Amino acid sequence: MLVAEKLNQFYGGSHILWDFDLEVPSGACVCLMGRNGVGKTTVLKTIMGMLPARSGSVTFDGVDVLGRSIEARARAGIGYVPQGRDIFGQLTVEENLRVGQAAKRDGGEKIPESVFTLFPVLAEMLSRRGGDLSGGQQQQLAIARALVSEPSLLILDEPTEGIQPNVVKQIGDVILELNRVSGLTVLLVEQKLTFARRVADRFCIMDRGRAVAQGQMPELTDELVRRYLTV
Amino acid sequence: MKTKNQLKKIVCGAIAVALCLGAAAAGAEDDDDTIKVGVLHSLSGTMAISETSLKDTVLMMIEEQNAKGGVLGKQLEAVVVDPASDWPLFAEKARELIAVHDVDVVFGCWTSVSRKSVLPVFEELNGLLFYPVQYEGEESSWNVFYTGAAPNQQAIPAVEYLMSEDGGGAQRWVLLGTDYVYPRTTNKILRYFLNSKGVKDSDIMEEYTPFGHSDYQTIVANVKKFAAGGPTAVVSTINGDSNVPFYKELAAQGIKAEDIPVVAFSVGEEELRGIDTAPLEGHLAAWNYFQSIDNPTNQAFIEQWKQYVKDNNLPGGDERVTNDPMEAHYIGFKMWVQAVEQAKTTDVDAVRQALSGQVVQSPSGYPITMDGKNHHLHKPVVIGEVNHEGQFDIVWATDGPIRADAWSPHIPDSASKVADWSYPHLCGNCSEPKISHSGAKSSPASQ
Amino acid sequence: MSAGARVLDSSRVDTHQGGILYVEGVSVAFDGFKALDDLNLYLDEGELRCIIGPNGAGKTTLMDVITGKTRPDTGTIFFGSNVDLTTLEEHEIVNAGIGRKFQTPTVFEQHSVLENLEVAAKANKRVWSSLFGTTSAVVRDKILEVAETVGLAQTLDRQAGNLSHGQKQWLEIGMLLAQDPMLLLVDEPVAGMSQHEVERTGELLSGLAGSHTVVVVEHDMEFIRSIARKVTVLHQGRVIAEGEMDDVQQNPDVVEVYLGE
Amino acid sequence: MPELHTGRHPMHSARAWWLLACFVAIAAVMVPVFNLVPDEDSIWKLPDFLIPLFGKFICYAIVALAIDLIWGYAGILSLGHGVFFALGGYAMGMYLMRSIGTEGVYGNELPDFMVFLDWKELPWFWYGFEYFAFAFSMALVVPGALAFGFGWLAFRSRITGVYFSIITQAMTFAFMLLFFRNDTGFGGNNGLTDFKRILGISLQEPGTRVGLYVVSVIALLGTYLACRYIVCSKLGRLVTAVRDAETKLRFTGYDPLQYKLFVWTFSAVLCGLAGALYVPQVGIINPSEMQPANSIEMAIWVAVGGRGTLVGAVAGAWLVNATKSWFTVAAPETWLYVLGGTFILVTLFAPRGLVGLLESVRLRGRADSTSPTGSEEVDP
Amino acid sequence: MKLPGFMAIVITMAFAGVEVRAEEAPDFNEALQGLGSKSRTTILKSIDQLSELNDPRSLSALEALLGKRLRSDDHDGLFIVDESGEIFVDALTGEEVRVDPDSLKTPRINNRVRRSLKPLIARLRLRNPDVSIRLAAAEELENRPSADAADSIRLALEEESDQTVRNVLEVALARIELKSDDPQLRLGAVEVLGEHGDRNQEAELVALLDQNEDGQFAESDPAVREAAQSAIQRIQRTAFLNDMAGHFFYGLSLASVLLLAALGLAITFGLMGVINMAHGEMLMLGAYTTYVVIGLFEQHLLAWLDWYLLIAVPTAFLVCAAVGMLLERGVIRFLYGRPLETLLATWGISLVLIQTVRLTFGAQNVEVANPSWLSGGYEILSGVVLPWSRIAIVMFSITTVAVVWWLLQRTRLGLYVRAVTQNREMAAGLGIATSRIDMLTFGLGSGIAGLGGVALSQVGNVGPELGRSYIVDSFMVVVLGGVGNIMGTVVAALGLGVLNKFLEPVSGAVLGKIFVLGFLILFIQRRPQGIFALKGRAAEA
Repeated sequence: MLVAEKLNQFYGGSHILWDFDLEVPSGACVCLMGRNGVGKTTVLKTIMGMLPARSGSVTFDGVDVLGRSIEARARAGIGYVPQGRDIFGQLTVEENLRVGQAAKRDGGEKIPESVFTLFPVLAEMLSRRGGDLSGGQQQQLAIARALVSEPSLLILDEPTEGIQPNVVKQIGDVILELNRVSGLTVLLVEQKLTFARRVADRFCIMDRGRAVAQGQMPELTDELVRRYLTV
Repeated sequence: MKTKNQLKKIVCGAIAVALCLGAAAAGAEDDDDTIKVGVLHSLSGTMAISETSLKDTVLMMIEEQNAKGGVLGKQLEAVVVDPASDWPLFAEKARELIAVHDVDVVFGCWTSVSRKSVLPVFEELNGLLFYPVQYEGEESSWNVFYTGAAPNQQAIPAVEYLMSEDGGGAQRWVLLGTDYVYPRTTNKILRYFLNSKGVKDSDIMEEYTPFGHSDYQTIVANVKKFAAGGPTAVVSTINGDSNVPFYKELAAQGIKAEDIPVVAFSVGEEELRGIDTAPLEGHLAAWNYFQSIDNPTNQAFIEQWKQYVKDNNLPGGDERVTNDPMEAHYIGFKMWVQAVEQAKTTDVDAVRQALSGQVVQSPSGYPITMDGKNHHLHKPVVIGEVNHEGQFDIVWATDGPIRADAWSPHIPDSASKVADWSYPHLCGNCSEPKISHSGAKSSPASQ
Repeated sequence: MSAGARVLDSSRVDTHQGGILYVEGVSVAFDGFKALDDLNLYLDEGELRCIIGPNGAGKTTLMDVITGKTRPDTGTIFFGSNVDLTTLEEHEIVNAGIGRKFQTPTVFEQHSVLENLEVAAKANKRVWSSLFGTTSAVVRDKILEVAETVGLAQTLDRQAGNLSHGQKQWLEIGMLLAQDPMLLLVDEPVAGMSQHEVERTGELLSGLAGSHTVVVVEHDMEFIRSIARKVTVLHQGRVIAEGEMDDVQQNPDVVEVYLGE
Repeated sequence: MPELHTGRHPMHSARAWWLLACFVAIAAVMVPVFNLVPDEDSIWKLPDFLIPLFGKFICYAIVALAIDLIWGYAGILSLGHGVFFALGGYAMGMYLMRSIGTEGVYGNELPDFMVFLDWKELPWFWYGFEYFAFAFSMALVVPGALAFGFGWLAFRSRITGVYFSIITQAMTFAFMLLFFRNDTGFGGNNGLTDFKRILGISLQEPGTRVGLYVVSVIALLGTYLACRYIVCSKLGRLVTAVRDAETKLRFTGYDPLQYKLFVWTFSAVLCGLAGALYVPQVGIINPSEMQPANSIEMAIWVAVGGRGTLVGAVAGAWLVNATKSWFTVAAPETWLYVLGGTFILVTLFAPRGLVGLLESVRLRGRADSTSPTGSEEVDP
Repeated sequence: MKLPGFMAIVITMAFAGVEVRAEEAPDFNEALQGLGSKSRTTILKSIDQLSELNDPRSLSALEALLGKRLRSDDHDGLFIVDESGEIFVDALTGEEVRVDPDSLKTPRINNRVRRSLKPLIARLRLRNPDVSIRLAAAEELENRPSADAADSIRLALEEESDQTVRNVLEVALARIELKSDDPQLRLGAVEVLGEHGDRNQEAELVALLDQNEDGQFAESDPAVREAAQSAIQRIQRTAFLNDMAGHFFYGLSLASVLLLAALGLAITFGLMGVINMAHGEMLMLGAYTTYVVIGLFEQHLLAWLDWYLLIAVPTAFLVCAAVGMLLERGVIRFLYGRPLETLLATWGISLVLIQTVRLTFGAQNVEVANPSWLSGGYEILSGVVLPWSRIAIVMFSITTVAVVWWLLQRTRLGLYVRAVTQNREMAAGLGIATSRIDMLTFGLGSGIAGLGGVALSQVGNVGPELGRSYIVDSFMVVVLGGVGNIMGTVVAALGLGVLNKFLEPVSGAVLGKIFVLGFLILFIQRRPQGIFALKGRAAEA
């Protein structure tokens, strides 16, 4: 579904991504792993068009999207949940969700009920301001916001960062449900190993801007973990 | 490296600019078969609102004169510049008109400050300026002909009228003006005048607002309060733009002319255009000319103006009206033409002498004379009441033109001053006319 | 201006006790989020300390409170045993002897490398001496020496904005050295550097230790491992482990915060 | 810009000095000579009216340098430099007013406008202005002191960027209103005018005008050298550092407040100097110089010429004003289009001004001939 | 100065006065005919005679004289022409007649005539069935007390049922009775004035307490003096409260002008961060649109002229929005992130717009008359008149704020605008076409400025430089309120308006304004983020 090939990305004078390759097959849940600062978020932002790539290609559903604007990529069916959630703090929960519908061709008349089934907590807080929610609720809102446009690929950047364990579990359940039951393709950046092992079926490990290992989740060895993920 | 090149560039640039301006100067001096008339009125900036019509008037007069065959067998050529309501720029442009474009006469200025700014230039280069707007007086120059009213040709008759039974027998006075020299001086003269008529200072309220002031709520409310103390009249020297909000406020707060008449010295047909005049009926203006004055000269003048506006497709179309300063330019221009033809030259010294005593039949209905001595016109004073149509009904007029006082006899400091530029006396500001060598190119001693 | 009288120079810092920095009970909260939570940290003179921790652990905030960019809500920070850093302005703290290198390299891009170093060099940093003073020979030698150290001696005339990312990092370290501070706070010095540059940075920082106190914040574990003597692990604004690198690596708490078990 | 950051100071280059000398020779020697020596009708005669015009442009160039120093180098856009300029002008105007003596219209020791207002004695703030030295020093001190106070308050509160620009505009506006009042004691709307002589010499003489013009050229030269010295000194580098990375500078041990304040105040003093030279040449000073629009226009001179280059500032002041002078006569109805259009085009297509434009054209030319890649320009 | 003409008039008038008194019971027809005279002296004499006769039949002729609808011919004929100017009625008989309009003359009146005419008309109207006409008549008599009217007023009081009219009539009567010889009547009058009087009567009461050189009071009766004393205090107390209420209302009205001027900028500068120096010109364009709409009405829809605002408001919005969007696409979008350069470019735009308008519509002000339903005012308290135009502007600004609020809070566009302003990248990441939103936002801001222009055209001049006078104020209001905050803009406008109006009576208009600016500068130093800073967002554009 999503194929990135030989991506090179520079920030300032510095070379962040080096010939980076990544493939997200349709229906898969891929976890992008690596320590802080290895370029995981850069990969996601480059895919979304928020950072320009110097060279390489990103094809989505067989179409090269690299030259297209951010909103065009969102409209093509990529749902994005950034690191730190980036909830619109001044907008209410409902408004946040309605903004999420911008990617739908008709602008979305009604918020699909399914998101409230996934995140019942949001249904209770429709008129609360996004900035007043707790971190976990914000994370749920951010995911819901990406889902209301009914994307074919969901990109999540560290969805469990700074969130209490019970919500982490819920979020895991939701991702599993979306991926396994609804068949949504997921690309995930995650540092928590157990979480990643639980929800993802494939992994890709990065180090210093390069993809250093990829494969099915069971192939993620302790050796790889020690070498690239822990202290 | 780069600096040097830049330096080189700036030097080259400076030379280029200098050459351009020099070339302009040289180019302008070339054709001598026309007589050049300078037009020094702001076409942009805050004063464009008033001055643009004056530029058009001069151009209209020139067109008319050229159709008659010009002056001394030569065509007149207008040199229009835009001093952009920027006072130092007035001086610069005046200098350019005289020194570079060699104009023989300049029609220009509206505000006192612009006149003050160009005055030294005209005196230095011995130019000739026709200044068409009513002003504060207290000035006299060898090089300027004042075709607008001096205070005694506008303010004092108006106040006398308001003191009369017909005018309402006012005992308390509100002197309201924009904070600049014309209102300040006019009000000073009026205060001396009122005091001499026995009005106490406590019965005079003097208030100034800045240029472009647009919020008259508090002031109008204060006027109402003040008027509770007895029959009150308001003398307004509010300038230009501020008049519309002032009158709108008067109407809104229900100040009626028969209760508190307002007499204005700067409000003409033009200024009233922005207002619904029905609630203002009966408020007054004192001028030397109104469009509504009924006589053949004025009809012809108005007709000529309408035609000119139409022919040149000027913005505003049929809404354009004539006003007092336009009439002043009309008179000034005709006088200058007569003087040039009489002197058979455009030489400033000769024309200046010839101007003394020139008479022009004016749209105000009177033959207007240029005072032989003080470079001001003898003008009639007309008081008009605002009517429904935004025009003025004449309610009072002097019997005939009255002479201008360049120096007000009501101000102790000026009472003894003499303005006498008649040949061979050269003095505009002294107690005794002094005899001096005249006619020479030298600038007059401005003792 | 008014604070001018309080400008300290590093000769006044009392380090006789052996300690150079005492951070005690410091808490900082932003909008209810506790960035630092009753944090204690002690540094000895001449020490090289590495601070690691997952994102949001409070590493940068710790740097901020030390350098005066952020004021702590509670707690005390002493430089030596006698200088209370919480009362000083940022530039006074620098002049007292604490230098800092930021996470993203900030150099004065419009200036040449030489000028960057000159600006940073230890000198009277008041207006008049900047206007009329000239750079003394001693300072000039020092600058050249620093330039040599950071490998920029050949590029002194280049505009800093045109340097490569790695070179900018180096220049910033160079500027830090030119200040000659007693305490260096180095935030992510090797981000975006090539392997070779990383190694040289490691050597440089190790070399500085002893004569200076150096604090390094870094994610690159290999790098940390190559230079570390003592490591402090922060998590949620607290110190959760401190000690030799190998010990810390084995510490189950540390493994947990990194892998999120 | 780039010339300042190469480490080689142009001040030390003999050729730069030589070119500067050429400029001075043309501006300060040739212009007066061509004005004074040839006959009235000679084609070599530089018309008299150009002298005060050039003198005015020179004063504007000083203002442009002052604005460039604070905007181009320190990155602080002031929309209030008109006030400093006008205050300098007023100080000089007060001297000129006082030196009219009893030759005014009313023959009174007091300036005419005070007689108008029925004032009986000189207000205290007019004391001392009969002395040239005092008035001249006030022309520098008053704008400097105002700038210092204002700047101290603003910089201390770390007001920057747009906010700073807008409050300087408010300051200008407030001063304009204040000076428009006749009661304030500076002649109200008419301001100060009708000057007769400076230091006992008549202002009407062509020789005086040439003299004032030469003095202005020398002042411009001095200003240029002072600015050049500042931007080349360590202070200059620190000031640009404030513009580019204020926080970093703070963490390098400097107090940016002091540096901003210094440049800001110095810039105001230069404006005061320009104002003081301007007034005797144009013969009038009044509050319309304090209109917010004027201050904006001053900034535009610098933008057009190229901010961050001293030469650009001077060139911009000349160019914009010469254009204005030319078109207000050549196209009195449409000159605003030319001016407005220039501003739009310059900001869109030459963000570094004309000097920047020329430079990039030249760089491109050079890059084309030497290496196809060329070096990428870093936006300032 | 000699004024022979003036003297002559005074003298003839003096004689005329003598003549009137000499005559006994004037003839009604003759008196009425005098109204058509060419001479104002004769007109005045007729009015005096009619006043004496107090005959209701004269009312229509008197009203016609005031309204310039009275015509006379050379043979003592007197006709009243109706509003249409076509139907002529004989003033004496009341019958419709056919006359040649060109042969008729209109008698000219002036303020002096109006001063005698209006109280007489008022007296004759006291029994009019319409309450509002009776009230106006009573107020006229109250303003211009004359002993002649006393009997009419007493008579009217007997029949009058409306309390408001009664109060006014009582004051009118009291003012007359204050001059009576009977101390008892005077005492009653003073008490009435203390009860219902206002500042207009205060001076008369104060005059009662005057002492001449011998220490004699103007009012001989000490009881009346005492009552006058307390009446003055009561009047002053209410007057003070009225003043305060007046300042507040004037402040409110200034605030709404400021708000309307600034609201568009609160969007273009506040939300988008564009330093839009051409904002004033958007106001100007809005005002000119109003002017053009009036012109179209005059040509095509004259009967509906009074309702031109209904069309002008949406048209101004659309015109300015269109111009704004054009500017955004053509210039401003290339300058995002370079705020100070935007400033210069928009300044250039403003010059171009001003000159374009000047060349199209002329440099003079153009006429934008208030519709008739906005002229005049409502006197809420004695001396505090709320002009309808100001009330309308207050209402309009409230409505505009409400609409802006609704647009931003309740529409999808508004939602997207807020999302883009808060986090541009994230908004794009959710599929919002940010650059289109930029264009629309700028258009919205400009359109609202256009609405402001419509409002400003109702209180001030409409000329090419209209915008220049509001630009500094607008920026001040937005900055003071806190960039990016519409509510802040509202509060800032309100604060500045009211502060200004309370300062103005103390320090004068100019100093007041200077103080406000100084206060503003200091305030911004203390709170660089404005009154309502948005938390966590950099205010720096």
